[in-house]
Amino acid sequence: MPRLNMVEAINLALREEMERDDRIVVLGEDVGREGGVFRVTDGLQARFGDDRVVDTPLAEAGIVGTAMGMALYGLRPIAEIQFDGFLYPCLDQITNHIGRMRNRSRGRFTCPLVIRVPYGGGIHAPEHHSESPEAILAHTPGIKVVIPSTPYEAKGLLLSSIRSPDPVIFLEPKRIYRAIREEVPEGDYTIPLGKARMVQKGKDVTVIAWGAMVREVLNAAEELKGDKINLEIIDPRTISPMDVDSIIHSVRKTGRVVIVHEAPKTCGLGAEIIALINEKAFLSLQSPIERVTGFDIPVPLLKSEHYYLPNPKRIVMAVKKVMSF
Amino acid sequence: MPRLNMVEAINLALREEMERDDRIVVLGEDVGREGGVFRVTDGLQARFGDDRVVDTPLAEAGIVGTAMGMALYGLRPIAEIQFDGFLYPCLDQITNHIGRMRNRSRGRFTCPLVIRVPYGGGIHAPEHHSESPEAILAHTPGIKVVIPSTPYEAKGLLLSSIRSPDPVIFLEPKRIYRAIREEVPEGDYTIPLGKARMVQKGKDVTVIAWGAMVREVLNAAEELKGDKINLEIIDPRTISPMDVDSIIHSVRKTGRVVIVHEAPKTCGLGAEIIALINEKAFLSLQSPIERVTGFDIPVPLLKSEHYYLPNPKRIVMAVKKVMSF
Amino acid sequence: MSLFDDYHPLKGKMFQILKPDGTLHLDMKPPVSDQEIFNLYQKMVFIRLADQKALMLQRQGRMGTYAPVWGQEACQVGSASVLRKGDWVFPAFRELGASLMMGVPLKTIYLYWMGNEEGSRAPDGINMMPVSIPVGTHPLHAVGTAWAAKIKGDKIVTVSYFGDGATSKGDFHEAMNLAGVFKVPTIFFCQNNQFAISVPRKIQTASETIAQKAVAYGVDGIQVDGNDLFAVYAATKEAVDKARSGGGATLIEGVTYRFGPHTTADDPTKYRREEEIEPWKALDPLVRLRLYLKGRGLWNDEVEKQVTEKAQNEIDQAVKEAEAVSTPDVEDIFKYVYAEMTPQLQEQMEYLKGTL
Amino acid sequence: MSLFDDYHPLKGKMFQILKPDGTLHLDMKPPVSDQEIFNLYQKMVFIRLADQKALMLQRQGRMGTYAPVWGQEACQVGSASVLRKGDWVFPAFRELGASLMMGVPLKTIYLYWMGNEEGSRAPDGINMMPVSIPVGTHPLHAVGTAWAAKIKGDKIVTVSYFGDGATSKGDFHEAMNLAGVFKVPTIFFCQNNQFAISVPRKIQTASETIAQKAVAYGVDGIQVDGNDLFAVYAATKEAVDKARSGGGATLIEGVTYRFGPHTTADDPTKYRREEEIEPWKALDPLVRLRLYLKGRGLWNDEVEKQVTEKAQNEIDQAVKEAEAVSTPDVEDIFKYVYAEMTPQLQEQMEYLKGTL
Ligand SMILES: Cc1ncc(C[n+]2csc(CCOP(=O)(O)OP(=O)(O)O)c2C)c(N)n1
Ligand SMILES: Cc1ncc(C[n+]2csc(CCOP(=O)(O)OP(=O)(O)O)c2C)c(N)n1
Ligand SMILES: [Mg+2]
Ligand SMILES: [Mg+2]
Repeated sequence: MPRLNMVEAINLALREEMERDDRIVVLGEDVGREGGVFRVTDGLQARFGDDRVVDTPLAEAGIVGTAMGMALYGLRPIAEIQFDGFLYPCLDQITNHIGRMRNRSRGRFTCPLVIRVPYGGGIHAPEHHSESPEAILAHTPGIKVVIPSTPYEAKGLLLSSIRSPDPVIFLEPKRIYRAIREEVPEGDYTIPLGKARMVQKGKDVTVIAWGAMVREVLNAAEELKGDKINLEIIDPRTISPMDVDSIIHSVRKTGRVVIVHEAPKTCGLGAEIIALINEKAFLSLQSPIERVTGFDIPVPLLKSEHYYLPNPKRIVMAVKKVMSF
Repeated sequence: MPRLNMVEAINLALREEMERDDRIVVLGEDVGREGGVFRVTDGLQARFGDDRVVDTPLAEAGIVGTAMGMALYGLRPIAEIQFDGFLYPCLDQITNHIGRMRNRSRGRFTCPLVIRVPYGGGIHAPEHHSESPEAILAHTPGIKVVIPSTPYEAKGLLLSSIRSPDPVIFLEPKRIYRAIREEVPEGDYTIPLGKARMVQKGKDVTVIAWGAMVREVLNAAEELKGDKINLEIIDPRTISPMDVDSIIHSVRKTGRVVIVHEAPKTCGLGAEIIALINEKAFLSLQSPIERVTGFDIPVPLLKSEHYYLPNPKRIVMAVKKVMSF
Repeated sequence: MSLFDDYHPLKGKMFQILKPDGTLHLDMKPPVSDQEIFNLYQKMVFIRLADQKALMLQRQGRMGTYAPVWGQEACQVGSASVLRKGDWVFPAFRELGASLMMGVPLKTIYLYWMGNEEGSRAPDGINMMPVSIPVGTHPLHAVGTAWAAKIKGDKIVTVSYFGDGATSKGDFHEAMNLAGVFKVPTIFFCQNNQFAISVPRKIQTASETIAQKAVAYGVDGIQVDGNDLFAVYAATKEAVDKARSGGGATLIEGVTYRFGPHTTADDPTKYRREEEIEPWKALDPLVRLRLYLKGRGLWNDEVEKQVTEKAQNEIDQAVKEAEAVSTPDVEDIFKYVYAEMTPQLQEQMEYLKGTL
Repeated sequence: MSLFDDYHPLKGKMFQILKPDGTLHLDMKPPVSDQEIFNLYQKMVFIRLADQKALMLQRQGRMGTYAPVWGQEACQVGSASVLRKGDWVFPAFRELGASLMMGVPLKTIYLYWMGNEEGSRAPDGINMMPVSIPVGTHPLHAVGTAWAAKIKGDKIVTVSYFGDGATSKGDFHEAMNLAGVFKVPTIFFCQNNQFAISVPRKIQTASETIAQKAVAYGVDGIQVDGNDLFAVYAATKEAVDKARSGGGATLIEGVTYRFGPHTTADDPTKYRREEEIEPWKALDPLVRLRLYLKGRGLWNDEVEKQVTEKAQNEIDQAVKEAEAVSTPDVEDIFKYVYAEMTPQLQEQMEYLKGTL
């Protein structure tokens, strides 16, 4: 089985699914000839032609709005927004149109589509290239939000997203695009949306993280072995709708929770997870839940980026804090 | 002292402050000749001329983006976005520019401005006219977010917002624009940003609500008197940055909390408040915190709107639930 | 030479066939037969009456906020009647006329304004999209749908309707530009009714015409008299034929006037005087067509009475049917958000039921 | 007749004064004196060398991603040199040249690309805004600032720089339209360098020129040879004078070419062949100016050597100074977000300090 990184795994998923389903159209800035600034769509235009792999003008609302129109007609558009920071111009189309069309037309008109967005920090990118807007999306009705954390996961989740009858925002943690290599099967396999992944079983503390933060948590877990602290690590994978049961199940067991995310702390997804645990496992909690997150500030430029991002050290500290409460 | 409703109170605040400060420019769709679709800016253009009270073309990003440019030059623009649902096209300018300028230029360039937005449901309005996007804004660094809940509050908070050196999004609960009348002094008074209001002292349950929901909570409190349940009602007023101390202080006393908001439940501001209480008053909690909120769906059209909105009945039920845990 | 060369927007000419006095311009003739003209006239009467009925229902508290089409009937009838089965229409919120032309039952249209989501569901087979309230945002969808058809090799066209105000929005620009680059078979139909709520056309843009905005995108643009059914029909027909045969998009500016308030929530006396409206009254699209038909011996008071009565009966029937529809069930607000209800929505629905 | 009538974008003429061979068009002359031309030439050399230095620093890991100006020096020098103290510039991210012309120290510019926010702070009194990464979004700010000045009665102008790609964004449209309606004293300077990363100009828009987009907004537009310093200068001067005297906005399209990669993260061989670049090399703005100066007896190898050496020394000094700046303190990422640090940020900062 080939060992692929996440870029290659997504590319493979796109390629295979485009072979299978000729309703798929890939569109976005530089996705064609260039193959995407991260090479995720490399070779697709050569293979499928420029009708199905389209370099668009520089217009994010336009890309997403026309993708919606295509989906209404029965195509399965996969739009790429080049970087997280350029998703904001699409929020109007996503919130006011894409997420509502099925509901407002009582199921008559639907727009299944995928919006792929490389997201998150850690690559020393310029401003506006390191954002984590997942909480905003999770607050938006009518769309699903998926975030893979490994190459294998990326392929299986993307295939499910493309086949989903609902619009899906697919956030790709660009920091680990090439950082992890693992076996990724050729051919068809899917990972269901709405189901969390048990990354690692453990008994002491439940740590919930997604995207590039899973790797940070795994590194922290490694360190914590020395202290004989066993982490149970859960990756929600689909953050909207969240797999609440898996989280609650784990919390009932451990009674202690740390949540890790890159987005600013206030009103981040961590807050919602805390609220859910409060509602459904209140009596199981043996200590306050800790959040290890970005800060309520713009992501700093590269010289200061390390201040911002959650790292194993901060995760270890949080775990020890919930252990010693 | 005149008894004013919220529309009149805001109009008065604008009028007085424009007399005092000639840097103020009001701009937006229909704010001039028409005086705003809710008449909030009524008479201002006649008084201050069309240089200072400007009817703009229909372009929300444009209104907010040019307002930022004006603020950079030293004016104090007050932009109106006609309805909550049309704030989404501005999120890019707000998030990527307005909220960052001070930070990224290390204080050299700043853009103090106010964006006024009538928000929330309950007036049987058309689609996209009943949104509550406050959580998204509270998740956005570099801006402040203010929501008044009475006419008196509206005037004092708006004056503070206009004088704030930071950009402020001022969300006006349109449902109670004309529903409450109270004494509002003429002349200058301000209510500080970042400080919650103790709406009502009580000992049994802390209820946190803002905007139009405060009135619903007061109605619930009335009903609950029959059950000898005393609510302590807190209105954060500034939801970003939140006055955490006031909330924690109350929770330490009551140990039981209900949060009420119109926005969809998942990733709403209620989640953040729960997370904060979890962090800072964990041991004081005697029951899980209840959220009475909108649902994770688009706000329904008028025939079904009542299903969506939190009401005194649902609040009473939540209070009784936390009391009987 | 095509119509779009003859009336290139920078030539400063507005395309008109039928003069306000009901006579034809020299060397010009109507684009359809007298019989067809009479049919279209009937539609316009129906639309005007259905519109007035909606205003009345709103005043009586039987309908929510409503945006009247009054005055813009020729724009909508002239353009939508050119379309074929399989074509798609993307309306703004003032398109009662276009909706009816597409075959959406009046009952359904009323239901929407009465606040029932069922009113946004056009019958199967009719590609009439729901109303788009966020101004200027939906032409992008029309571009996407037309583009998809082009990719699939289907010979359909799409039409988006929007106002003069909508042309100031960024999304309109992105839609026009994308349509230009990809030669998408879509018609941008701007009903320039002189106002965006209170904001007059001249504050909306410094561009002399809306039609000339097409120049920015390398697509054809044309300004037509939007109160002249024939001109609207002929221009749309040419644009649709061009689109269908691979010639790409067209921007049509129909110059018209909103006789009524912006919506039932609006008080136009705040921003326009009665005298401003007067000259436009003389340009009423129905009046003009009536004059023409009369000249052709096809119209008199008796005919009008019949047409009106027939329409009124149908309209009353639609009101009755719409009002007979019961309030949506609580499940309805949850069950269409996703293809399958999420556990979250299940839970929220159960909770809500327990509170009713 | 004004330049903007003579070269109305729909006339299909590009404004050029200095031909590629270094001679002047008949009946035309440079807009400034020989001495001034020589000064501007020196600036252009400095910019090119400072740009190359940045590319090198990035390759050596001493700088982050950088967007080179290489090839666009005439656009930036020709336009920015027209401005006065008090005017404001709103750059995109490729404006090393304009920044230097505005008086921002090279050290500051380098600091930004090295990843230090101090690099976004122009010295007091210099109205050079920070880089705007989100493409096409900042012309709105330039419009707002110019509009504010107009309201206050100040006779300043603003200039926004952006690329061909930026013209497809909705915000560009809203900016142009607002500038047109309110007759705002601003210059939209589009450096059409033929690419938006890999997307060639012809896929960006079906409009024949970028300049003609001005027609959509009732403002003047002009296409100039962006590699001709004189034409850029003259057109910008006329636009600035017009703006300053109340004549409103202008869209200038400078036709130029990006010789380098989009940024240091880009590999242009993926999307353009070396042969495509060749013809543009002959149009290099520095080469052309050198030919002109040589013809005027103001340039030879010796002069070039002096100019270059002087520049190199200054550049090396700037690098040294920029690299001597220490990493920002942890407080710095918190203390400028609001005028006064919020309790939340206080708490987060204390927490962070405890983890370092
Ligand atoms: C994006 C957006 N902004 C504001 C509004 C509020 N609003 C509704 S209609 C309207 C004016 C629309 O004018 P125009 O496009 O000319 O259409 P008309 O109403 O004249 O048919 C405004 C401002 C809206 N619905 N959407
Ligand atoms: C809104 C937005 N979308 C996408 C990007 C990524 N991006 C950076 S530069 C660029 C191309 C810009 O092209 P152009 O406007 O012609 O300027 P140039 O780079 O050629 O100077 C793109 C797509 C961005 N920075 N901002
Ligand atoms: Mg209009
Ligand atoms: Mg370019």
